[in-house]
Amino acid sequence: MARVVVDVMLKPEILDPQGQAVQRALPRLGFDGIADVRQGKRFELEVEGPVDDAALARIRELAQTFLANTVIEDFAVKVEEKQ
Amino acid sequence: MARVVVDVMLKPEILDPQGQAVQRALPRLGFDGIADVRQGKRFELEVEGPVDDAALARIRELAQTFLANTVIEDFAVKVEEKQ
Amino acid sequence: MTARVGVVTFPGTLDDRDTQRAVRIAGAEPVPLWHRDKDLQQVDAVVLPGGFSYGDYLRSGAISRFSPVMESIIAGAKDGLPVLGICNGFQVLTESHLLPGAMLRNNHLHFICREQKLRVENANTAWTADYTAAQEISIPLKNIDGRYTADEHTLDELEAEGRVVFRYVDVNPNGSLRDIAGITNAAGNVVGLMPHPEHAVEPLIGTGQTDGLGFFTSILKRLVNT
Amino acid sequence: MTLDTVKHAEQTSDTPQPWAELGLKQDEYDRIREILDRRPTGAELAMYSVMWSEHCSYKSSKVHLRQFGEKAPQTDALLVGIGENAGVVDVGQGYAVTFKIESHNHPSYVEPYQGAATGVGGIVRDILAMGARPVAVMDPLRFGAADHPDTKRVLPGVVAGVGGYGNCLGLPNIGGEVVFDACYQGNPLVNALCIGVMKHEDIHLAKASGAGNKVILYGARTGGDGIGGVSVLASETFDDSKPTKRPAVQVGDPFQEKLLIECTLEIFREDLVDGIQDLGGAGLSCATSELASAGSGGMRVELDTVPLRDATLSPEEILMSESQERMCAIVEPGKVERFLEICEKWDVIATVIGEVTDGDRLEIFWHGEQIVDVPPRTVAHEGPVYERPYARPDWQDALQADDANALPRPAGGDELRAAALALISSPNQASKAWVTDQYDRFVQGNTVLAQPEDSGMIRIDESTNLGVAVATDGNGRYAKLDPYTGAQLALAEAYRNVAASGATPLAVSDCLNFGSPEDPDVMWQFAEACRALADGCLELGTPVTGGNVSLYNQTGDTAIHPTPVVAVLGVIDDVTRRTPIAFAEEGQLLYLLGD
Ligand SMILES: Nc1ncnc2c1ncn2[C@@H]1O[C@H](COP(=O)(O)OP(=O)(O)O)[C@@H](O)[C@H]1O
Repeated sequence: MARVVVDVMLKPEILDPQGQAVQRALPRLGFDGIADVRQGKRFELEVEGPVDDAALARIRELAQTFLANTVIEDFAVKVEEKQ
Repeated sequence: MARVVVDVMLKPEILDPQGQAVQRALPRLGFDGIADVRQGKRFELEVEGPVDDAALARIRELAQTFLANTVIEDFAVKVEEKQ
Repeated sequence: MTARVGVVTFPGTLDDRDTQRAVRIAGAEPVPLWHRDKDLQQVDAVVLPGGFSYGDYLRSGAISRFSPVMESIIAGAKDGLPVLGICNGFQVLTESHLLPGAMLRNNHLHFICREQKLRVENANTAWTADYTAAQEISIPLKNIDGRYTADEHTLDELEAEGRVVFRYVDVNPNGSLRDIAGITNAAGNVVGLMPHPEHAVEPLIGTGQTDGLGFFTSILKRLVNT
Repeated sequence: MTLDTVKHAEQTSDTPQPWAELGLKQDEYDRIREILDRRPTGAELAMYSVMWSEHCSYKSSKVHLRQFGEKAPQTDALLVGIGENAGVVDVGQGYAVTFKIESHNHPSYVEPYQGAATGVGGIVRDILAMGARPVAVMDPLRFGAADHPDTKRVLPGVVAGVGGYGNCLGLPNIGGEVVFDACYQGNPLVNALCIGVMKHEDIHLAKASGAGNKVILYGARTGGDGIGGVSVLASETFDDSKPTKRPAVQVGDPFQEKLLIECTLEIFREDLVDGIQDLGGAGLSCATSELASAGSGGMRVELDTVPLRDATLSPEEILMSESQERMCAIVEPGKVERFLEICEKWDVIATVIGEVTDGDRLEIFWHGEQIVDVPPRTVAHEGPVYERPYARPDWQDALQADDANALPRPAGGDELRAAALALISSPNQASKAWVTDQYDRFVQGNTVLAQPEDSGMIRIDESTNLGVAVATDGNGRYAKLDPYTGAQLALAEAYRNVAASGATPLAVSDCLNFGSPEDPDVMWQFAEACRALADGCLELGTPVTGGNVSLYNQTGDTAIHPTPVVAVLGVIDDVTRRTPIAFAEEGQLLYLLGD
């Protein structure tokens, strides 16, 4: 079984209060030198059968219509190497 | 500026209701062949200065103590290549 | 004849019974609609009530939007069927692209439950005719994903066309852009808002006020008069 | 890996077993052997060990709790008393109300969000299992010092968990408490209460009767939740590889629970169940043994039919799993098809896992081989009972003598002003809005009173305006000073709060949060509090209908303050006559009652 990962992040122009909350907490935790934090979602899909171009096209379609809301979010699809 | 990504996923043995809800919706959307879906978080950190071993160690520490709840979550840290 | 108002139940819908009660109190007949049925049972209007359909998993409203009942509602709405989306129902409407924009996590990241003051900006929609323009009403608000967001162009267009139906007054409880609490489509038959009129239809209960009843009497009048 | 069957156990009587690791004492293990007349199988050992734990068997508290029955006041209002999932009270007009308070203290310290969330989920299923629609929740909470760093971790997580679960179920939160005290630093108290409403004829009980009736497990799949302890069984008895790492943390899925509620209520409406039990602390071990023990026959279960989330679970682990959002129903064969149809309608997985037999044993099979053969009562209802030693602590007199008169008094206006400001700005007096704003109090459209009122009130009939009011109160500092008086003060306060809202108090539920019962000081506090509540309830004419005991609340050797939390339920014929706390209009007169 192969794993395909879909990363979904808010578009850069959209306010991300979750990321900001993390960033604001960093100095308190003694971390500096981090200029920005954005928080998004990661989906791990276990795909039955071969992950060929057709399968990837379908997953991209799934991400586009379902996993991401493209009004506010961008996404990226990648096949994860087997360890 | 370099980008470091921290992926946080529920441990495999922990119930992931979100991932399950997504998976159960797939057949209705006409997608099959996906045996499992897990949903987690992705943090993108923009790091000032060099991402050397010391910086990565600090980010790992941050992930361990703050970004992930290690009672129920695992995490992975990786440096993202500049496009 | 009395108007038949459909009230949809998705898995995880919470306010369906309250909405049915509000429809009844306004004098119309509530008709329960089940998410798996495409048949809208010839209702004259539809309410998508609040709740956590599908647990709000993935994104609020994202999974419900693909249910069989939504196919019929989306088609009906395009033909002028009056549709009101409250809270989770509003989220379903934006996910379905019947209304523009999207709903994001509240800017303070918490669930918030409060009595919220609103200004009625558009009293000409199917669901707001019993209010007057600029009238202020107070009804409950309760959500965690209530921050209305759209790009500048869409926001300008909504304002220019008078499609902002409600704005938050005194407090913007979730960081919604331009204090927007509710909007309508170009035709004015589809309205969505985050606060809950169905929880403010009886004295003593909830806020103790009946400021929300106007939504349900508005639609009743509209339907009976046509 | 060989399966530890009953037959195998008979033949290998001398095989050492990890009973101590499972929390059993030598004499308890010996008793199990005596009951079975052989060594228990791994699965049996798993069942006995969880069911005989303090949490499930009430072995230290039972002797004191008995007073609630023995001293119970005469009342016609009580339809179902102590012993069932929750007590049921007649509130008139054919309605019955059930309510109960439970603790989820330890899990909430380990993982505040999930601990609190699953605490709410558990009490809601208890109420549902009685046949009632859950209509409201409350959450008495106690945390360490407000400014302690760990409180920053625990409090927001607990509040988000209570809200996240309750809001998603559509249950209005109509009250609770937030108390800060350093004694709860390593041991916060997360108590959750649920109220449910039904008609008299809808009351359901947890019992399995009628040979041939089916046992149906429905709800979430079974995973490895909360079975850290039993992993030793899987490893030491059968397999020498290391114990598999299992999550001790249970994760809640409120969406699944909402479906379970609606599905179960529809099943009740069509009268499809004979007996029903929620799966709580000890999972299937508890549900099967309690159903069989309370019923008239025996029960046979095919454990390998249980739908799993993790295919590697051993039978022992399946029996002990604390996976949330599951229920177990006893259904006549002719009604099974309709039962399964309703579950399918609500997207709820349902499986026939066994049936009621005309025997008197609980028998469990794994792929056709028998792994459990026990008299169910010995598991569920005839566990060990301890008369733990207790004595009034020798420090009690000194504590009581150290009263406020010894404290310095503010001298002059400035000090008085400072004292007043310190008092009203203390976290225990400050507004609780940060907490209560995160809870939906409007959902279901029947909330008459919620925060900031002294008691919550819910309308239960729209046409007659019949309603109920509930208040919870407790004060660990009073109870530490004098457990008897402190417990009665908690009872009296909750009683007054209900009465002040305009309702007539009818019944009591309590959550007794104490330290280790093995400490005679703590045991004395516990005994005193029980005696106080039983006496107080008799005096007030309101029976205790159920509750929960949470022991071992301590950090190292230091126990929390004894903290009996008392909930009082009252009825009001017409909610329009409720009395809110606010002044209604100018010119009203103020009276002080009592002395
Ligand atoms: N954890 C909580 N959950 C829900 N309601 C709460 C909680 N804590 C406090 N409240 C509510 O907030 C209000 C004020 O609480 P509190 O200041 O403790 O009042 P009081 O001292 O009169 O009991 C009450 O209505 C109480 O029920």
